[in-house]
Amino acid sequence: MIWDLDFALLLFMIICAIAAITVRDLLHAAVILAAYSLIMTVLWSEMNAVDVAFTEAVVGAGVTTVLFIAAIARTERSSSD
Amino acid sequence: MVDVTGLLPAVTVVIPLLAAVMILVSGRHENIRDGFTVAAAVAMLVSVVAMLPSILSGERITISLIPLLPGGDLALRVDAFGMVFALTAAVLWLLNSFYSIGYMRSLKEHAQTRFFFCLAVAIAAAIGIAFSANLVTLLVFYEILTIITYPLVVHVETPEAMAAGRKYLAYLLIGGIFFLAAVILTYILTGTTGFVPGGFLAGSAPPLTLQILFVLFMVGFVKAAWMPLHGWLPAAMVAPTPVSAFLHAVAVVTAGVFGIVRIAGWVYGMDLLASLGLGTLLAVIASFTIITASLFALTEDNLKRRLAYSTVSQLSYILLGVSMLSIAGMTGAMAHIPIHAFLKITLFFVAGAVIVAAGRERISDMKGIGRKMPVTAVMFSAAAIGICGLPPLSGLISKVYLALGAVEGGVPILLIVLIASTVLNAAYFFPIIHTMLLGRPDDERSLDSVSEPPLTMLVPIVLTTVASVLIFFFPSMPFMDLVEIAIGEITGSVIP
Amino acid sequence: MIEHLPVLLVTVPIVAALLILLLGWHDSRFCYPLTLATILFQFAGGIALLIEVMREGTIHYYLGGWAPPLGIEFVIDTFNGYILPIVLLLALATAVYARRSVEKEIKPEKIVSFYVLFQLLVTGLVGMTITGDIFNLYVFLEISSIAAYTLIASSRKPRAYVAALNYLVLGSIAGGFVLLGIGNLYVATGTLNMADLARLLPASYGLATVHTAFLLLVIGFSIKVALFPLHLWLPDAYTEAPSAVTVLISTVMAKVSVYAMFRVIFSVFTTAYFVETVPVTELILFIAAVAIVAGAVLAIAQEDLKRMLAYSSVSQVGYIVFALGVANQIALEGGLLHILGHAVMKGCLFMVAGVIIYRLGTSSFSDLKGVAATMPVTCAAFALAGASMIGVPPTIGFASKYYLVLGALEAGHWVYAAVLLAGSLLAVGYIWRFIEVAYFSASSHHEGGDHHPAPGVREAPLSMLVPMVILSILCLVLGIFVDPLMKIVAPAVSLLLGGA
Amino acid sequence: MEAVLEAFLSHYNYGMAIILMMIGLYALIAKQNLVKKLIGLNIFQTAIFLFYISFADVEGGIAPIYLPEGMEAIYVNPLPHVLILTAIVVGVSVTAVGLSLIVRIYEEYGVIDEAGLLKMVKRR
Repeated sequence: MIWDLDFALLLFMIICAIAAITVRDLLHAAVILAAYSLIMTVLWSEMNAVDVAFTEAVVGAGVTTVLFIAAIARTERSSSD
Repeated sequence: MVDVTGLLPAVTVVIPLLAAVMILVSGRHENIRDGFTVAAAVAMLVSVVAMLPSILSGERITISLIPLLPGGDLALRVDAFGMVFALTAAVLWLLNSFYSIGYMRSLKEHAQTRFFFCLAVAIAAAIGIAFSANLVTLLVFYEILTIITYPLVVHVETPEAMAAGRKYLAYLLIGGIFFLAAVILTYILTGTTGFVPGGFLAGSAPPLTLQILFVLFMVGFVKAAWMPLHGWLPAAMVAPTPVSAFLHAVAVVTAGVFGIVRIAGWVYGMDLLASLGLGTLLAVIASFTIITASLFALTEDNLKRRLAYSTVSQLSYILLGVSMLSIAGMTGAMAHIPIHAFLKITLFFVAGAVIVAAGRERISDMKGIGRKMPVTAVMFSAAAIGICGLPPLSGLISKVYLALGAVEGGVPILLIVLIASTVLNAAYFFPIIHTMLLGRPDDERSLDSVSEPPLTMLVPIVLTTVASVLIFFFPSMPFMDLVEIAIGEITGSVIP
Repeated sequence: MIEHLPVLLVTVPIVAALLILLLGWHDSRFCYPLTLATILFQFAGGIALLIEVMREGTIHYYLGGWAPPLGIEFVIDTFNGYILPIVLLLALATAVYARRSVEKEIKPEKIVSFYVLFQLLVTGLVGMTITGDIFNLYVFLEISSIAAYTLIASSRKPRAYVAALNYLVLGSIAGGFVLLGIGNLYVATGTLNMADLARLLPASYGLATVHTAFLLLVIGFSIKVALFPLHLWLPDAYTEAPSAVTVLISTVMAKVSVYAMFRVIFSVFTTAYFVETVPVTELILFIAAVAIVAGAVLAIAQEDLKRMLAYSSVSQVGYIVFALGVANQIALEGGLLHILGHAVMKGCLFMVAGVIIYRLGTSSFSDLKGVAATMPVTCAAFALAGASMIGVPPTIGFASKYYLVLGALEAGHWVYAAVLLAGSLLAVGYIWRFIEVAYFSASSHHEGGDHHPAPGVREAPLSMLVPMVILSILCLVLGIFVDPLMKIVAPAVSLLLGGA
Repeated sequence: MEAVLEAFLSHYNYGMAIILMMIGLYALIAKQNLVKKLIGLNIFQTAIFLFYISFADVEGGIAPIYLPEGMEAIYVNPLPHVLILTAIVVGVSVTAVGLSLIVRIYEEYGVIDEAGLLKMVKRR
C-alpha cells in the first residue's frame, strides 16, 4: 500500500463526489460519477481487492453509468440544484 | 361457605350470546328475531333461578373457563351478592324485552336487529359482571358492556345522539383505563385479583398507595355516575327509552355500583377502608351527589332527563351505605341495588309509554294525561312514591337500613342528608304526579288521540310495580336473604 | 426432508418465482395457483418448524454443509420459530386476498411480475427471519426491500411512484446504515455469525467501534420499522400501494423488520450491553411513548381510511418498541404478543380498506357514509379488529396491552405506563372515525325500517371476505386463548433476555 | 508529531470514507433533483464499500489469490470482498429500480425535482 497514492486518489474522489452533486447538467454529473467509480476501482485494486475492483469497474462504472444516461435521456438534463 | 363447581354460571352467560348470534342470523324475520330475544330472556331467568336454592343454602358455584392473563383466569363464581344483581338483571331483562319489542315496533324504529343484538350481548356482559370471580374477569365484561351499549345510545343517529355517544364513550372508556390500571396495580401489589370475602389488600402496601388505588377504582367505576363524573348519564338520554331503562335499571349503572360494593367488600374489606379513612371520602362524594343531583332534577322539564338525575342521586345512596362501613349501612347499600332497579325501571317504562302513546317528553306537556292513560299514570305515581321511600313500596326497606347505619355509625349528618334527599325526591316527583293525574291540559282536545300503550308495554309496567310492592311485603324472598348471606360472608356476622 | 426444511423454505419459492415467470409468460392464469401453492407450502413448513423447535429445541442448518464461521447457517429457535408462522400466516392470507384485488388494481400485463415480486418479497422476509448470519440478514433485507419498492410502484395510481421512490431513498439509507453497522461489528470481532458475535462481543464492549455499530444498526432498523421521527416514508407508501401490497408490507414486512431489530439488539448485543453498557432504555422508552401518542394523533387527523390506518401503524410500532425499552420478561412478552396481534388486526383492517376501495373506488371518509348497511360483514370485521386495536377485552390487543402495562409498572415506569394507557384511548379516536361514518352516519338513516342498501354497492367477493373474516375472528380467538400462546412466547422472551 | 502522523496514516481512509458518506447522504436528503438523489445514493453506498475494503486490507498483505505450493504470504482478508460483491449487485439493483421510478414519475408529472413534484401531486 502506497499511502500517498491512496491519499491522492481519495482526495480526487472527494472532489469528484462534490462535483457530481453540484454540477447543474445531469449528464455531466453522470459522467463524473463514472470517473468517481473508476478511481474507486483503482484504489481498490491497489488495496489488494482485485475481485471487487473488477466488479466495480463493470457494475459501478459501467452498468450504473449506462442506467443513469438512459434515464436522463428519457427525462431532462438540467437540474435546478 | 362451600364452593361447588357447576356449569350453570357459564351457561347463563352464554345463553344471551347465542341469542345474539341467532338475532343477527334471523334479522330479516321480525317475529323470529324477537322470539329469540324472549326465549333467551326466559332461558336465562330459568338458569339464574335454578342456581338460587343452592346459593341460598350458602353454597357458591364456581367455574374457571380458561386461563387468561397473569392475575386472573376467566372465571365465574356465583355468590349471594352476585346473585342479587344477576336476579335483578334477569327478571328485568325479561320484562324489558317485551317492553322493547312493543316500543320499537310501535315507533317503527330503524335498525332493530342491531338494537336487539346489542341488547343481548349487553345482558350477557352484565351477568358476566355479576358472576365475575376476579378483577380481570370483571374488567373484561365491564369493557364489553361499555362498547356494546354504545350503538344503543346513539341509536337514533342524529348529530345530537352522536355527540352524546362520544361523551358516553369518552367517560366510560377513560374510566375503563383507570380500572385497568387499578387491576394491574392490585396484581402487582398482591399477586392475585380473585375476590375474597372481607378483602385481600390489607397490609400489602403503604396506606397512601392503597388510597390512590381506591381512587383509581372509583374513577374506574364511572358507570356508577357519581358526581362530578355523572355527565354521560343525562347525555345518554337521547337513546330510545328501553335503552334508558336498560342503562338505568338492568345493566350499566347497576354494574357501576355493583363494582364499587364488590371492591369495598371483597377487595378492600370494611376494616381496611375504615383504617384508610376512605369511608369519609365516599361519604362526602355520596352526600354531595345525592343533594346536588336532586337539585338538578328539580330544574329539568324533560321527564327522562329528570329521571336520569334522580338515578344519579339514588345510586349514591348505595355509595353512602358503603361509606358507613357498618353492617346496617352495607345491607342498605346491597338491598338498594335491586330495589332501586325495580322502581326506576317502572318510571322509565312509563316515560317511554308516554312517548309512544302521546309523543310527549316534557313534563309540562303531560297535564292531565293520567285521565287518558290511568293505569300508566298510577303505576308511575306508585313507583315515584317508592323512590321517595314511602310504604307500601320497597324503597322504604333500604332507607331504613341506611338510616340505621347512619345512627349506628355515629354520623348523624348522613341522616340529615337522607332526610333532605327524601324531601327533595318528593319535591321533584310530586309535581309530576300532580301534573299527570290532576293537571288540566291547555287544549282539551289535544289528548283525544292518547290512549294506554300496547299491552306488551303496559304489562311490564304493572309487573315491575307489583314486584316492588311484593318486595316490601316479602323482603326476604329472596333479595334480603341473599343480602344477608353476602353480609355474613364479608363480615362473618348476621344482620341485626 | 424435514432436516432440509429451513433451506427449502427459501429455495423452493425462488424456484417457484422463476417458474411463475416462465409459465406466466405463456399464460398468466398459472401465476396465482402457483403462488398460492408455494406460500401454502411455506406456511406448512413454518408450522412444522415451530413444532419441531418447541419439541427438540433450536435447529441449526448449515447451508451447503459448511459450518460457521465459514459458512452461512440458518437458525430456528423459539424466537423466530414464533415469528415465522406469523409471517407466513399473513402472507397466506394476503395471497388468498390478493387475486381479486390485483385483477382490479394492477394492469393486466403486470400481473405476472406482480406475483413474482410477491413471492420474492415473502421469501426475502422468510430468509431474514431464519438466517443466523448477520450479513445474510442484510442481503435478505435488501431483496425484500427492492421487491417492496417495485410492488408499491405497481399500483395504477401515479402517486405510488413517488411514494415508492421516497421509500427507496429512505430504505436505502437504512440499508446503508445497517451495512455499515455490520462492518463495524466485523472489525470488532472478525465474525458475521450472530451466535459467534454474541459470544465475542462482550470482550470489546468498551470499543467505540461497537458503540458505533450499535447506533448505526438501531437507526437503520428504526427507519425500516418506521419508528416515529423516522416514519416519513410510511404513510405514503401504505396509502398508495395496491391494497394487497399494503396488507403485506404493513403486516409481514413491518413485523420482520421489528424482528430483525429485536434479534440484533438482544441476540447480538444482549441485554447486558444495551441496558448496562450503554443505558439507552430511557431514551427508547421516551421515543416509543412519543411515537404512540404522535402516531395516534396524526391518525385522528386523517380524512382517508387507508392513510389513517397507516398512521395508526406508526403508533402501534411504538407499543412494540416500548417493550424493548422496558426490557423485562413481562413487557417483552407483551411486545412479542403485540407483534402477532398487530399483524393480525392491522392485516384485517387494511383488508377492509382494500375491500372498500375495491367496491367503492375510494377510501375517503366522506364517501363511506352508511357503508355498513351495504357491506355488513366487512364492517363487522373492521369493528372486531378495531376493538382489538383499541384494546377491548378479551381481544388480543387487550392482552398485549395488559402485559405491556404490567411490565412497565413492574419496572417502575409509572409515567410511561400512563402514556401507554392514554395512547390506547387515542386509538378509540381514530377507530371510531370509521365506526361512526360506517354505522351511524345520517345518510344511512331511513325512516321506518332497517337500512337499505345503496344501489350498485355489494358485499366484497368471497375470496377477499374469507381471509378478512378469519383474521378478525383470530383477533378474538387469540385474545381468549392467550394463555396457550404464552407457552410459545415465554420461552422466546427468555431466550432473548438470556442472550445468544 | 510522529504519533499524530502515525494515527492519521492508519486511519485516514476511514475518515475519507466517512466524508464521502456524508457527501452522499447530504445529496440524498438535501438535493431537490431526484437524479441527484440517486447519485448521492451511489456515492453513499460506494463509500460504505470503501470502508469494508479498507478494513480488509492488511499491512503488507497480498491479494487472496492461490499461490503455488511452498510459497508463504499474508493474504488480505477475503471475506469482506465477497460481501461487497454481493452489496454491489444489491446497490445497482436499487439504482435501477430508483431510476425506472424516476422515468415513470417524469412520464406522469413532467418534473423530476421534489418541489415541482409536490406542486403537481397536490394539484391532482
